[in-house]
Amino acid sequence: MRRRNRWVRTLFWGGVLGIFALLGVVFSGVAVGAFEQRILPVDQPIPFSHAFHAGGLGLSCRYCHPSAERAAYAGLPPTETCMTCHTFIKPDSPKLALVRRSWETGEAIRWNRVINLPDFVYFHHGAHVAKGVGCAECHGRVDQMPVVHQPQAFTMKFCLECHRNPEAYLRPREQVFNMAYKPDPELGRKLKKIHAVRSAEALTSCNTCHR
Amino acid sequence: MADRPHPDRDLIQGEWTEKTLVEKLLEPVEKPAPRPWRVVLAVGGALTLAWLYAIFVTFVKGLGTWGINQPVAWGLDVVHFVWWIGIGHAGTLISAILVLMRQNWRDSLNRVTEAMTFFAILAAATFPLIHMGRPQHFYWVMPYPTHMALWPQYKSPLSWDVLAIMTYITISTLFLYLGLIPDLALLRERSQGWRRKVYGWLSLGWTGNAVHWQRYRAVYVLLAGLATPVVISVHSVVSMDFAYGLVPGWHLTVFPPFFAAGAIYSGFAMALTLIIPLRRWYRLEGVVTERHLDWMAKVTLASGLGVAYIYLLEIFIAWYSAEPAEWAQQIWRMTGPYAPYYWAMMLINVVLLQTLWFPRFRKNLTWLFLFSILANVGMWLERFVIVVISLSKDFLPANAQLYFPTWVDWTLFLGTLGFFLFGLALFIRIFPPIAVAEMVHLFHKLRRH
Amino acid sequence: MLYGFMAYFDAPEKLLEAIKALKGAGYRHIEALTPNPVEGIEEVLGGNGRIPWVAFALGVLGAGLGLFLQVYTTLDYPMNAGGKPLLGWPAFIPVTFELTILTITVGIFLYLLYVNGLPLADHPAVRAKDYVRVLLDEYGLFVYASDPRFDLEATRALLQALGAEVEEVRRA
Amino acid sequence: MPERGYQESLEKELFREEFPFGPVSRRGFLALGLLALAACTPVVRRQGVPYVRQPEWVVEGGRAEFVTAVPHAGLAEPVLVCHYQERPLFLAPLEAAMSPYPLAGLYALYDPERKGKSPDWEGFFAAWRKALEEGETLLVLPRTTSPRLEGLLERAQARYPNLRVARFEAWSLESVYQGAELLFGQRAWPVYAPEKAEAVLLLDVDLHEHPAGYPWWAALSERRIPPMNRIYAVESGAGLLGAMADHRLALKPSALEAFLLDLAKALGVLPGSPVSDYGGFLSALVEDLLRGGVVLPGVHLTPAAQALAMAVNARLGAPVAYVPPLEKEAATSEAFLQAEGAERLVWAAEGLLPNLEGKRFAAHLGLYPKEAPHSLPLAHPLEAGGQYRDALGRLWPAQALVKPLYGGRSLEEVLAGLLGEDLPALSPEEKRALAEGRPLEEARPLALAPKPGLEGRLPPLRQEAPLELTLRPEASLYDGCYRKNPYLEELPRPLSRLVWDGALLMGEEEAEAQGLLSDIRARERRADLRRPLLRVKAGGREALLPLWPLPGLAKGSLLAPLSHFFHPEGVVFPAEVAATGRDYPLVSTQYHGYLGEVEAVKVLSEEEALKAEPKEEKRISFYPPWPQGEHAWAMSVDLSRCVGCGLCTLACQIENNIPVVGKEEVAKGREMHWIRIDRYFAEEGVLHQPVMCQHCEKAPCEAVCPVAATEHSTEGLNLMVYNRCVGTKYCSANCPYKARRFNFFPYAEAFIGQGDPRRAKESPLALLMNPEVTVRSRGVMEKCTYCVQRIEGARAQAAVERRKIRTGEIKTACQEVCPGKAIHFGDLLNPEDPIQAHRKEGRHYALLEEANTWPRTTYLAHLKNKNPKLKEAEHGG
Repeated sequence: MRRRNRWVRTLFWGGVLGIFALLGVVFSGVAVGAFEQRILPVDQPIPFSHAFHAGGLGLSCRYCHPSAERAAYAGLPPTETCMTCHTFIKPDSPKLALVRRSWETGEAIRWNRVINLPDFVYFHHGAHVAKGVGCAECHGRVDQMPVVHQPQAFTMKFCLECHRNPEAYLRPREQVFNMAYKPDPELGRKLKKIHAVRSAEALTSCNTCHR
Repeated sequence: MADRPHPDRDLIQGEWTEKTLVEKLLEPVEKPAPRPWRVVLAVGGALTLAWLYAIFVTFVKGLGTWGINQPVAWGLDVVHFVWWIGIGHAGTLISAILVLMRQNWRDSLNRVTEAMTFFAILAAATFPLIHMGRPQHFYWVMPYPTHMALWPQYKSPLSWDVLAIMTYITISTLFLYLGLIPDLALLRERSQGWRRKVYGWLSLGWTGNAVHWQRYRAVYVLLAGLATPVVISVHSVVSMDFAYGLVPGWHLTVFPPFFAAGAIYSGFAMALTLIIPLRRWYRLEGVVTERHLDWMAKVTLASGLGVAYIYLLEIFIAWYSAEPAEWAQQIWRMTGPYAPYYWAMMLINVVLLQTLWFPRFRKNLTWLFLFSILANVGMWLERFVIVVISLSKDFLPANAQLYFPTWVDWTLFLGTLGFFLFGLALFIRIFPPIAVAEMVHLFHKLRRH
Repeated sequence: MLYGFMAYFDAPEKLLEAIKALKGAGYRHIEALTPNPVEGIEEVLGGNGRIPWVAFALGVLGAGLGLFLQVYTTLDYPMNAGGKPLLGWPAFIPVTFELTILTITVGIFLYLLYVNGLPLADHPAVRAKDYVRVLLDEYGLFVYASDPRFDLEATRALLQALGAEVEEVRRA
Repeated sequence: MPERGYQESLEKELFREEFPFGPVSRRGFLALGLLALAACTPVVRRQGVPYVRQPEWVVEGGRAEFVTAVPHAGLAEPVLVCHYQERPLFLAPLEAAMSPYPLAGLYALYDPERKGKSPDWEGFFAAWRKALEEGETLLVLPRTTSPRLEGLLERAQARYPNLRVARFEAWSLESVYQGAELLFGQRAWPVYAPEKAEAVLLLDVDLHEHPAGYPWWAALSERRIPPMNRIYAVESGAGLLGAMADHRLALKPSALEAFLLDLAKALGVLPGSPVSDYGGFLSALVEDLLRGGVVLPGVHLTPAAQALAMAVNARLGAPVAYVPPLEKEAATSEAFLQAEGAERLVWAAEGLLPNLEGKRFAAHLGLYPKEAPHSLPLAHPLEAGGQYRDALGRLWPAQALVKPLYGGRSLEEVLAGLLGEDLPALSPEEKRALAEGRPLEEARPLALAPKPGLEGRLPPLRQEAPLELTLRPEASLYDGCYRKNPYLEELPRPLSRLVWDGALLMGEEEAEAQGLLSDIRARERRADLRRPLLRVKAGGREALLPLWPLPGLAKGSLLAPLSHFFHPEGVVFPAEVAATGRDYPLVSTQYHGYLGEVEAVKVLSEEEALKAEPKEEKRISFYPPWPQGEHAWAMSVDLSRCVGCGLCTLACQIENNIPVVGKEEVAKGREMHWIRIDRYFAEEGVLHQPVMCQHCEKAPCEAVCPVAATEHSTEGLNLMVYNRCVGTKYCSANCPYKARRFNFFPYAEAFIGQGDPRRAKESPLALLMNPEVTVRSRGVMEKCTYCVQRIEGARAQAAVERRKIRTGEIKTACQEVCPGKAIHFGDLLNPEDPIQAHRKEGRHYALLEEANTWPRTTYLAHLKNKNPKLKEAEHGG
């Protein structure tokens, strides 16, 4: 009789506590972003290595993504851009077959996008570059990625971290494309004035990213 | 006190012993159900299925399947939400407030009315959910940490609603359950096999320990004390959905008491609608006496008068405030295309209500039953007047647009009605519709003297 | 094996008398089982379990929770909604109130079960053949066999002397 | 231009939908719910498709603007085309004003319905040449104003003597040319400068009925604010221009021409004296006209009336110049009869197709394929170059801005094809003109003098009849050639606010006389949409048309839309009307047209406006003000300059991806237009008021949203965050202006997928969607955003260029296209911004000020410049 009573009570109270515990786990999980998806390396039709081109050769991001400084979209390089070098360098490497074919047939190369913001989010590369936000802040050390992946989930929270206190993430404009640069908050506070970065209220108001 | 008979002696009429009384009270659960019960269950079940279908259609096709439009963005959905919430109130009031007032006549009514409350709130709670444009995101109104770093907006009456209704559901469910526990123990002891097991689990192994009884009583009274303000607060919050708004016909400070009164009114009416036939079908005249019904009729009258008063007050304020939009709204109600609704409401809730002053009508069960139904129609009309008619014509003449409900709107309503009856029918088949323990207790009180 | 005696009284007064008597006689393991609350039972058996104070504590907790929730969420992402002040406290009243009640309700219900040691799967008294009577109209007193003063004859005599109808409860 | 099919560009992330999954399908719904519950950000795999060789003209980011001329009824509308990654997305007038048609035409550009079976041009040419050898072949063209095309025609006729050419236009300008011939002995086209006139007489003419209508309003509106001109209108119809008049006289078509005769006599142009003084109207009018006035006659008046009007203008020394006819040969409606008669026909004109039964050779060239032995696609104006004259006689070049999506060709290319030539590319002059945004050649005014003795030469004026019917182009569908355009179909018609249908318009008095009014009013009251269907007989033809009674129409004057009742022998007839006993549902966006107590539209006289003191808007609040951002965006709408044409509604719709919802939904009151134009019948005449979100500083909608989906920005924008909205609709219920719109169904997807939401992603119409604006999906609220995408775009541009946003740099879509410049968007914190002046004007007011919502969009009162000598009542305006 005792055993049965104990068993029933354990079951009951265990259940009650279990429910609360579960809620706790789920919520804290959400809070720390346990359920958010980071994007693993995406394989591309052409085995292009950012690590080699950006890291090794030290090509600037702007060489292939020219409109990053001026437009909303950073832009993808036309086949032309690849061929400027690869007509001479490794002109007949099998890995580049697709590039050459595209160049001859005029049929576009279809890259797989690594980063897809939801359609209701608007991001302007030009504006961020102009305000001194480095590529690495969002894209990570692309110069060390043989195959590009997305270092962190682009959740609203992630964007807000920076929009709520930009100081900690600003860098001099000439350092924007420097992958290794580590922003320092002291300088950041000055840069916020120099680059005329708007107040946190303005930066966190909905229309900054949603239209 | 043995010399003088107990004043409430006639609350239990006829010759009873505990045995026969208990037998009687447990009949609905233990004896085979009467035919009306089967009919109600069948009809209720059928309507419930129709309801589910209507919800399915709404989710799959979209809110466009309803009659709502610009400017009438809230239609029958909100009407029914308010209507059901209102009905819920009577249960809590009868069980809670009357406990506090130590009214003996509640004992034979509280169980069934509490059950009524329970199902009414469930029915009501579905409307806010399905009336959302994107119900798949309903949980965004809950405060929880998210990757959007966003929270609900606590200046909106809707976000108050969410918590008010949650609290209301919780407290009335617990209250109902708490009251059931001793009866469940009794049923446990009186039944065999799997039934015994189920009732055993539900009764949480209640033994009737005298000390437990003390704490039980304390908590019961405490919950009663809490439930009372909740009832008022819930409908006040609901009323603020409108009073908070700018719409002519909504923007009134008198709304909270207005809605509370209306809720009690419709609640008691619905209780009468349920109890009068139940009493007949289960031959409960002995324990649910004329006197009980008379009490309820009086409460209905009292709360109804409150409502009627505010109807007239509304008109007065509209005129007195000299606010053209408000006045135009009153005129629109009285003479516009929806005028019949308005005047029907006035007829029932103001004119016919007065019949309850007279014992001749009040004690006439046929009329009382009829009126209880009319009263609920009247309250439905009131909500229609407030929600739809106000929205259909506001400040700018160019905004005016009429609203016509579709079959989905109506099915959703009939569906909830069906679900309500279905639930109640099942409830009284599984649990005693009259609180046995309390009745026996009352019986002792009355007979001991 | 014997669990103890189940004594049935037909009136609460008798039950109280009996309890007093047994207590006087130094019995410890006794349990009163009644169909409804009996006035004056605390005096003899004691313990309403500080219900009001627990409820109050829960209430304070709930109110705090409610206020914190709203103030925190408002300040965490401050937004201008209709030009109303950020911490417009009157708007916070309903939620605070509801959360207070909600916390008390849920808390006190669980607390009730806890102090009453519920849920129970089984109980010696329930094994009594006529147990159901104490759920209806009679007032039962269960004397455990485990009680040091328990004695088959003496106890039964005592109970009967107190006007009870006594039943032996043993494992079937 | 590099070849690029639409599917490919679709795969670039141009199609922005609310859900990354695409429109929520039946099954998708549950999946979504679950995913959402799992609280994870869903990821969709998209592809990035770069160019192979990036053309040098492709601007980084893909934004560009080009000048071109888009023809409407053969006449040029010079426009500025906003181009995004090779997709024309928006049009703005290059000069003062343009008509809605080119803008709405963007739909046709992408419309998959244009796609017939793949065109076999060579086969067609061969067949045509064969037909030409066999015998006389008629080529029916629309109005052609291009010298180059005429050149091609001459060569073609030289090569193929059997080629006969006719020009068809249902709404012809012929009688104008004839009028000129009567008066001056030479065909000519009058070019008016109404801005120069002190008094203007509108003779039965409306914005869309005269080629220069919209520019006219641009000119007239300059003078609708002090110092004001005075507009008189004498109308057989009920037009928007007429509604703006200070004094209006409603007459039947015949009576109207009689009035003109009286006017001529009163001015001494003709001998004799007026028959009547029209209750003082005539003498007052004459007096004002003599102060320097002009008469603007409608193009459908008889040649005699045209001649009289020109004579009157000559007498007044009105600001009119005469240029050679816009078209070498006037396009007429009679051409339709020739076409019906012809044995071999190539029909390249707009409008309905003549009967092709029993023709030896029949071909149809058109934007949309039709049932014909040969049906070949014409190119959309944006797909092909060309030359067009505008209504002022100037010649504009046009350039192709996108490769033909469906293999269409321009008329010039077709003729060149017939001749086996190929067209020259853009000439250097054309290139320069396009780059500088100016015409290729200016108009060449003719020196003309009226020949005396007009009274002798004057043919008879229009004959009186009990019921006189005028067939007029519909404001939206014109002569019917825009019937396939949902934007225009759903654009509320002037005054009646009807959508999706043409109706027989009849004065209330006349409807009363026909014994139909009371019944209609009763139905209006209970929102019954059915209206009596009438059989209208005119000139031996008949049509079934539903009746819509309209205040302000003369008794005995009927109006029918050309798009629904075409008659090859003209546009004005004595008519009979017979009831059919049948009904037809007519849908209007506004049934309640009377203001009553509410003072939504304020009307002042010129003096009052000048006297009025700028009054401070009453603003009551217990709360401390919120911190102000670096801008304070605001809008002002000058009701005195708003003609109610609805161009703002249309522009807003195209800029902001606002779907068309269809007749049934509008009938339920669910139209999605962010700007609605409220129309009120008041004793001052018809009043128009564009109402969009007022961006209230104390917005009732914001406070009530439980999920913070609508909030206020520091710069005073009332933000609507679609992706946070759960659709409680509380905001809309609480909006005193009812400026919010709700997606009851997946409207956008249905619109793009032409009825089937699931087809949306494949439909080329997706390319019409502005990538800067979220396409809203089912169940979310939306409303005017002050074109926030343009604000943010300008802000980003400014950041990139390291500068502040310039004054007037940001123009909202509605502002850009408004012909009357009635809408102005600006920054209240910027002292240079013109909006400051508006705020200080005496006629400045906030709509529903009593609601204490502190709107950022405010209005300037409507002005009337009544002639003190005239009492409105005497002639019933």
